[in-house]
Amino acid sequence: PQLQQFLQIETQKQRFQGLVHGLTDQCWDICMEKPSSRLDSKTEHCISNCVDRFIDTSNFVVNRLEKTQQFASSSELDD
Amino acid sequence: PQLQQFLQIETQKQRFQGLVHGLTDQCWDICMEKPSSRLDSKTEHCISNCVDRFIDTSNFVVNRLEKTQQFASSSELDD
Amino acid sequence: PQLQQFLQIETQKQRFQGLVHGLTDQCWDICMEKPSSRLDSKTEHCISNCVDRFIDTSNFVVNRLEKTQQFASSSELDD
Amino acid sequence: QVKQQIAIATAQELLTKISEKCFKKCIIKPSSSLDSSEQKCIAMCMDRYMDSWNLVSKTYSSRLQKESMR
Amino acid sequence: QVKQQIAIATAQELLTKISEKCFKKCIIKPSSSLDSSEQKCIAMCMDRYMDSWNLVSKTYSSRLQKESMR
Amino acid sequence: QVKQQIAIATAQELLTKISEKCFKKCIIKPSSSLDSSEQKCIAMCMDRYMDSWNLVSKTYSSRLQKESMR
Repeated sequence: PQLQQFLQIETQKQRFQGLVHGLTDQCWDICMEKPSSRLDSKTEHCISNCVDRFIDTSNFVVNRLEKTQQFASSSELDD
Repeated sequence: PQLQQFLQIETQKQRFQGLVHGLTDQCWDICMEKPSSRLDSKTEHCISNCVDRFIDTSNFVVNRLEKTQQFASSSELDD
Repeated sequence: PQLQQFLQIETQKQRFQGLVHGLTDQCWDICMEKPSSRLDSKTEHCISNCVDRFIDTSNFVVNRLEKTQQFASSSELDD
Repeated sequence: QVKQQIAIATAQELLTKISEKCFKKCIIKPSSSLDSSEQKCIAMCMDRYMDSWNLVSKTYSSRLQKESMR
Repeated sequence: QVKQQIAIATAQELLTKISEKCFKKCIIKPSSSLDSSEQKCIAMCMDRYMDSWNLVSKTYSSRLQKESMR
Repeated sequence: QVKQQIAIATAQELLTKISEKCFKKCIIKPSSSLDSSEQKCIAMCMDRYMDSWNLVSKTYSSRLQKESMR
């Protein structure tokens, strides 16, 4: 059970880092203009807002899917 | 053999859905301007044409490769 | 050991071709305007420069990371 | 079980795509909260993305059928 | 067999890339059929993509050789 | 070992992303060598990309913590 737990935690870490890579990629394109000698506060705000709004968007989408149950009907397609 | 057949069908389904995801992604970028309260007929036509023309393009490319056999010469590079 | 060596070489080839696919994708977008009846010398130069500068960029990034050891500090985040 | 795994994989892929595409369409400049016009945009964007997915799926499968009959 | 699998994987990847890139370059507004000017564009695009693939492959391998000699 | 493999995977992914993003930002027209202004741009770009990665990681994990407390 220790090994299992260890692997589970490592898998979560890996998933976390995958999401960090994806979010950095996306928010970099939205927020970074010309790279300068330090991360200015405008870019810094933009990046942290970008991360938070992206999570808001994902949560909003998941909640709305659950509510309208369009989800169920759209996955019925598989049959 | 039943299990094998079952797995084969499921693999095909998965491949099909992978292509549907890819085509939706691509045709969305080409056809969707501002999302509105319903899928208007202009966008609808654009999307179904986009799918059909993409398949035409793939078929055209495959047929032409087979005809000119440039394929053979280009894959000789691997050696 | 022969099988192992064979597999190793094939894995390297696969990695090489993966990189060729990625570089062609990227340099095509940078260098190719309207496809014409042959690869003109301007596009040809652009593509080979693009490949060489991309490798320069990767090498520069790796060397600088090793020098400044920011690498070590950034990978400490995993813990 | 394989069936279910594929259904889950499809749903997850769809969710990820919707979040990505609708974030791009609806949030031009990320601000300190998701305002109501952005939420409205995401809701419509999401419905249209699912419409598009269904349309692509329908168009593609009818094309496959036509080609297999030749 | 491994060799063949890699050759097939390379060919498939190349086909997918060519379809994607040439669809983007040649079909600006998808209409009800692939007209002759679009077909001509795809044919040229496809040849140029293969030229580019070969050139990238050549440039990259000569660079690798140069670096291994240092 | 698993830990190390993930650390290596993260580092490699970061390296690949930095090369891609900074090549795009700093090399507008690839010429016959990497000139000093391009090198300076890559150096800054690389530092800012790592700053951004760290900021995203921090923002995301504090958000996850907030949500798990609800």
